[in-house]
Amino acid sequence: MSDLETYRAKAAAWLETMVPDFGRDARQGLSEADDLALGRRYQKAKFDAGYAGINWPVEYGGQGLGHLEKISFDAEEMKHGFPNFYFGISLGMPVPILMQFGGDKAFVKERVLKALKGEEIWCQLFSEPAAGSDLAGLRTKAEADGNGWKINGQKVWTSWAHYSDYGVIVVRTDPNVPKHKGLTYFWVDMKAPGVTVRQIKLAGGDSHVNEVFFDDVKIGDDHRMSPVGGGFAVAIATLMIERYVATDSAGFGPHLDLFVELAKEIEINGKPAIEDGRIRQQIARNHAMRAGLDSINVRARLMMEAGMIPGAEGSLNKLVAVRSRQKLSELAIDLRGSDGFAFDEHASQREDWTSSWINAPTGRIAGGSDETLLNTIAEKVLGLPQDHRPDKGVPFNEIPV
Amino acid sequence: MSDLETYRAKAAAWLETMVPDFGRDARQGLSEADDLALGRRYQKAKFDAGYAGINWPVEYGGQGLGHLEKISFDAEEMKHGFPNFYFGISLGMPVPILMQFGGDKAFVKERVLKALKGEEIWCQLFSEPAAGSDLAGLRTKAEADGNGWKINGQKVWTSWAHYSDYGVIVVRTDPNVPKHKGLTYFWVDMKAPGVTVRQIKLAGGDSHVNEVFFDDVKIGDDHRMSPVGGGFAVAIATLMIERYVATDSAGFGPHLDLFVELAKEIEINGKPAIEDGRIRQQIARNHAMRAGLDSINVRARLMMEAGMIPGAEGSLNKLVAVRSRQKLSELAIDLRGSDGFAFDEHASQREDWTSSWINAPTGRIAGGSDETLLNTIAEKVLGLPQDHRPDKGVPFNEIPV
Amino acid sequence: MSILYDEGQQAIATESRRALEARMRKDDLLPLLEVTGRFHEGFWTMAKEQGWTALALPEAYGGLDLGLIELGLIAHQAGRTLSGAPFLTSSFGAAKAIELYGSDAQKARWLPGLAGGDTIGAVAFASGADALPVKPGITFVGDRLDGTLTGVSAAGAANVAVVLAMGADGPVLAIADLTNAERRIVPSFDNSRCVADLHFKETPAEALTAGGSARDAALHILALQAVITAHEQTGGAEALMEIARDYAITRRAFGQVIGAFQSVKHRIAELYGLVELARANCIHAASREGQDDFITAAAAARLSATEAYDTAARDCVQIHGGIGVTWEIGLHLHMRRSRSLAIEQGNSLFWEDVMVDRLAGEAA
Amino acid sequence: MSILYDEGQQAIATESRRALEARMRKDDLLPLLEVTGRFHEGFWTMAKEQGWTALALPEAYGGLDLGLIELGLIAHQAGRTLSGAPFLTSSFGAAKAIELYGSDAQKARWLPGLAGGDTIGAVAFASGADALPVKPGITFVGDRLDGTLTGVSAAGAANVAVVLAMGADGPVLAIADLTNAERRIVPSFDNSRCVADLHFKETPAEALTAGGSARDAALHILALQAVITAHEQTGGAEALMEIARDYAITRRAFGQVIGAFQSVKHRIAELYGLVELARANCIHAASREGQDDFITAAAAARLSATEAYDTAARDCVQIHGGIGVTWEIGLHLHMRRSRSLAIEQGNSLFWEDVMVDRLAGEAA
Repeated sequence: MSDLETYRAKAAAWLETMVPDFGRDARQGLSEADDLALGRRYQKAKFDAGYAGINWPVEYGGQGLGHLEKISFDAEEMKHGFPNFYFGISLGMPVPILMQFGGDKAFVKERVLKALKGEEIWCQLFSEPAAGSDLAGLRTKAEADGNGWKINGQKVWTSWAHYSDYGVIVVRTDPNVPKHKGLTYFWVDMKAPGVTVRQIKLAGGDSHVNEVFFDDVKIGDDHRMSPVGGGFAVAIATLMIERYVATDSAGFGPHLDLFVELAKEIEINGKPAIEDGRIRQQIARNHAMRAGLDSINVRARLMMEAGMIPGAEGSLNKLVAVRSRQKLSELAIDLRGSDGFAFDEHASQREDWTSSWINAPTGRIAGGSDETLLNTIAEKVLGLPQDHRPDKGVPFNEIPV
Repeated sequence: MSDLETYRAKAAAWLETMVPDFGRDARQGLSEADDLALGRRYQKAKFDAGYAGINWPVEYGGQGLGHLEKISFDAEEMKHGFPNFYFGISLGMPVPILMQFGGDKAFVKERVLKALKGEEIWCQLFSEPAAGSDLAGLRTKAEADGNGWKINGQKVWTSWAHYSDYGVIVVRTDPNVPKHKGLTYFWVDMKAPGVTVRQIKLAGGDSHVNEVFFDDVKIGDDHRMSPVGGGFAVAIATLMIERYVATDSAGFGPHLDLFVELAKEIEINGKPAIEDGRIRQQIARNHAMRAGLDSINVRARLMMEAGMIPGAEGSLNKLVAVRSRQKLSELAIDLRGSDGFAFDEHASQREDWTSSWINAPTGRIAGGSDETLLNTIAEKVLGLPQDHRPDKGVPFNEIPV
Repeated sequence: MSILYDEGQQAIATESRRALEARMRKDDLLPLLEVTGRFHEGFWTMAKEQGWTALALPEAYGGLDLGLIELGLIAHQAGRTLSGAPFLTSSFGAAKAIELYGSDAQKARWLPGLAGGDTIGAVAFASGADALPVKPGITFVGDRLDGTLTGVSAAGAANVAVVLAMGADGPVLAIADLTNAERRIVPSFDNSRCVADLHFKETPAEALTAGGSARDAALHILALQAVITAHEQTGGAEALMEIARDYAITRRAFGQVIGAFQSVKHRIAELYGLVELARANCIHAASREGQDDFITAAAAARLSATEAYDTAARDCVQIHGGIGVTWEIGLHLHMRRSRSLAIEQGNSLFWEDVMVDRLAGEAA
Repeated sequence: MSILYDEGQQAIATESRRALEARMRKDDLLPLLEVTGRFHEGFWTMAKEQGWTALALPEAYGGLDLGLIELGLIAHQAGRTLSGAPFLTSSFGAAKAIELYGSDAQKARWLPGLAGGDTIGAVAFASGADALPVKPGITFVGDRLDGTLTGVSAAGAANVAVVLAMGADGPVLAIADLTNAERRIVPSFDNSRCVADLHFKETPAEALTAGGSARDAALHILALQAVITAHEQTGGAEALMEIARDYAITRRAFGQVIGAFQSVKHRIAELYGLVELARANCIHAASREGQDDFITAAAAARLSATEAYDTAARDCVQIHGGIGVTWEIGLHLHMRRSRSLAIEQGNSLFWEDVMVDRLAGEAA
């Protein structure tokens, strides 16, 4: 057994011991507040056992191990349905960025430690009503105010803001220069006066994203995490982490085996649907697609193990997998026919086709829309030209709205 | 029976009498030269019987009837595989445009009459190597030369130029104004000194399109069919005819019945392919698509009969039908399996799936590419904005190449 | 032969559109998603007042003697505004079954109420994926129904149901007063469709037609309903296409309206194509009632309309980006409706099979 | 487990690419479309000289003892440059059948020639749409073959064929010297594939394996060939994607390069996705030879590679506009090849069925 295999086996064994207290069954029927509380206890247990911050520096409370240990642990952890998603964004992007770009080291250390223990949660305040794919078009502004800054404006699609203690934020500090050049990156206290969080209900019924309003929110200049006017680069660094975190050939929907099972149970024209060419075709095509993504992911891991940089094909995962999952989920509903109306809004989108279907559009938009991903591949990988952008080089306050 | 039905029945009966001399079987094995000669005799027979220029003015040798009589005749004529395609472009676009925009009426009358009798053929010289979808980007130029003009440059994709006596042509007469504004429309004698025609062989093996080179070709100003600088409008008028001529829900490929027959003959896993869900799905989807197009076409005819203007949905025909035909033809080849390699380059694309497949790309490009058609629908029908066009308003000779 | 709408038909379209656009509000429809057993009462009141319930039924029983074409026009408009209840189609289907196959006594008993809209009908043929089972899972013996039918649209509110049951000598098309059946509401992603399971236990019922013809009769009723549903789907797809277009010409990104990006622009143009193909097939199918090719025409309408609505729902949300997946903007009302209509009256797989059996010259 | 290519393998890829790009010319390939019974001799000479013919065969018989991974790398490059003959795959398939199922005498007779490339092999299992008939249409009785196999790639030039025939006690995998068979060239849209019908009339042949295992053996050979063909298809798709990209960044319309239009730009990005999925499945499949999931992995490679090449052929031509359909530019060489490779070694329908039978845990 390689070191990595040993590590993985040990982690798997530890995770098994967590199942009775924190697993899928233990969470059944909990209110969100109770589930969050359970989640905080689970995160603390991970920290105590040395499974929080696996690949983070020891000086910040991490374990100082590699990316491979981290993804091995994640793969094992994923099996049990633990209440860990409250910390996914927090530990995924803002806190690592804080470690890299935060100024006051003592303060940063304290925050990182509390985040790793599940005591504090961070959110990421990027998108705005008028700036989704076009991040640099954002309007929330910070004006110089004494030795610090005063923030006014509105953010949107902020996951878990309603539970967050802190957030990282990109704002416009200079409207007189082209849009990318007038942005600055800060952290903010989400409990500060003038910060208002309002939950947004999504199409499928849940509400983990928010609008966040800033009304004369005052922060010191020590909150600044980029040069003035240099915030866009830090924002992109944040998003780059996001793109490489998410790989799942099921597109965060159900495993294909569940579709095969469904097709075996259901009859079309008196025969199991699994014998119908149309169903077989979809199973085969989806399997081939997922097998391709799996192979890409495995190769990427092997390359990282060998100290190489994986190819750009890793960026296909979300684009290809979520789009396919949407249509396959529709077919599953079709297949169930008159039994297909039934809906449980608490069902998991990884286990239930209807939940998978209703949440698929969010997956095709969040974290880079299909169109943004296609543009990225076309421009960054293939060298095709950027789209026409009339706002390029134009001072932000001269762009027509 | 309505007048129209009577007309159609009579036409059908006359066409039947032409089958022995000019029908599919009579053409079998003829060289192209012999087939063209046969075609000229067939066109003359049509003229003598009053079936040439059905909806053209009587003063030009036409019959003065309506569009409905014309399409009724065409629908009947299509069944027999007559050698009429040599005259399709000639009588479809250039000659009607000549009637409308030609100057010297006596000359025009003589030309129209000879074209209707199949004695003369006209071609349409629009596309250029650097100007396909972007017609107004053309470079062939006409410079003032005494009382007339001197043409230099190159056209391409000119159908039947190698058999043509005359052609209509759009050329640049002023490179100092934005591209749409510097064009003028002329007719030219294809036998004039300096005109060189070179056949282009297409992917499927045939060569009915040409490159045409103009080398100091001199024409009089009486050849001019538009104001100087006003040629683009006449060119568009020519293309508008083209868009509305072509409706065929089979996308100019084989009838769906031929696919159903194939699926009944061929076995997959020991059962007729017609019982396989994948094949059934394609048949059903293609039938639904074609039935929709047929219904659109029938309604358009009914509206014209009732004196109304048909809706924009008629513009879907070529886009939807040819694209679908391409994939269905591929499936037919797949279905034939190891018998699918066989290829007869003289087979008709309306009767043979392999011929249909190999010629489908031409259908998706000629007469408006898929992308051009989508843009037209988006802009003209739905009011979506034009694409970014950096050359808009820029003098032609300042556009970077 | 496809038809051109005459002046009366055009007036029906215009008038119903005006009435529905004035009454139907997203904010009234959203709350209906979060309760079961409720529908939009305002919609149904309007359907009764405007005579839509009577439209395609015989004059002798309180109807207006119009047909599929006119009811289709209403359904198209109802689809645009997301209607608020499934009864336009379900009551029509039940009434047509009684009109075409019932006795005079049965007609006299049920049709006036259905034409007036005070009686609500449901049609319950499907068993899961099978829209029209060869061997129905419920029995009809001694004028009593026994067994369960799952996921019946409208059943949560209906007074009467037309069912396909297994009798002593084969399938029977039967009718039952639902006061004598137990119904259990199915919590659904589109609750105003009033989906319920129907449990029959010695429930009194009457035969409409039996033997070999019962299944043909059921298919005919299903096809009639499919044509109406296809109109509703086409209306929904058309509305989504217009919403996407309107958003694309106002929403700006990267300094221009997003409709200038071909990924958005061409997608909307493709939706236009799907909507027009569906519309053309709907018009054609509605004009073919009573002709040999009616079932095939209905299948074509159904297939193209389902594709149009599903695709429009996917693409319209995608074009909107983040805002498209919020509860409040309500695009998910269409997204949900596109799926509930896709499985009512049989899914696409079913209609593909029905069509190909006919095209290939085989029995259904 | 997918693999990373080691240095030796990377050298094979680099070297074969260099050699092929130096030798293979569109202008040499175009004329081959217009004659029958010819292939690109230069390609085959190179294959022999470079040892590609010997690559995946046992050292004991003149081979290099490498495997699917290495031969796949060559096939990928051959696909990029449109190869010029089908024998890389067909001779390999025939040789593997002999190596895996033949006697020592059979190996000694045939393998050295196949490894050297002077003997050309063909594999002939299909009967029309059926890539692997349960009841083969030709018979093997008394060591004699009788019957006809239509549309066999490579058969126009092959010396030896491996066939699936019906013996007295079920299917037999047999081998025949083709000097004793009649072959009739099939005029094809891709003539350098040397497609021919094989007519056997009391043609002497020898069994390799018989009984229930013969069909499994044939499927295994087909899967081995499918993995090689999938590499070739992926190479072709990759080349088309690059050609489309290169054209899109140079060709101008409306004052800008056409790659700035999203309809072009996104289409090429989608091709990138199809190519990378196909490549990933090819690499994976090549590494699974001898494992339980080999057939499924081969099917995945085959399905994604066929989709990639077909789509790339359609889209690359479309992006080129008029110039794309000319004979001279030669994109139709890829278009034709995409279809001939799609039907060699069984069409997509066949591989879908093979895959789903396995995923669903049923017999093939």
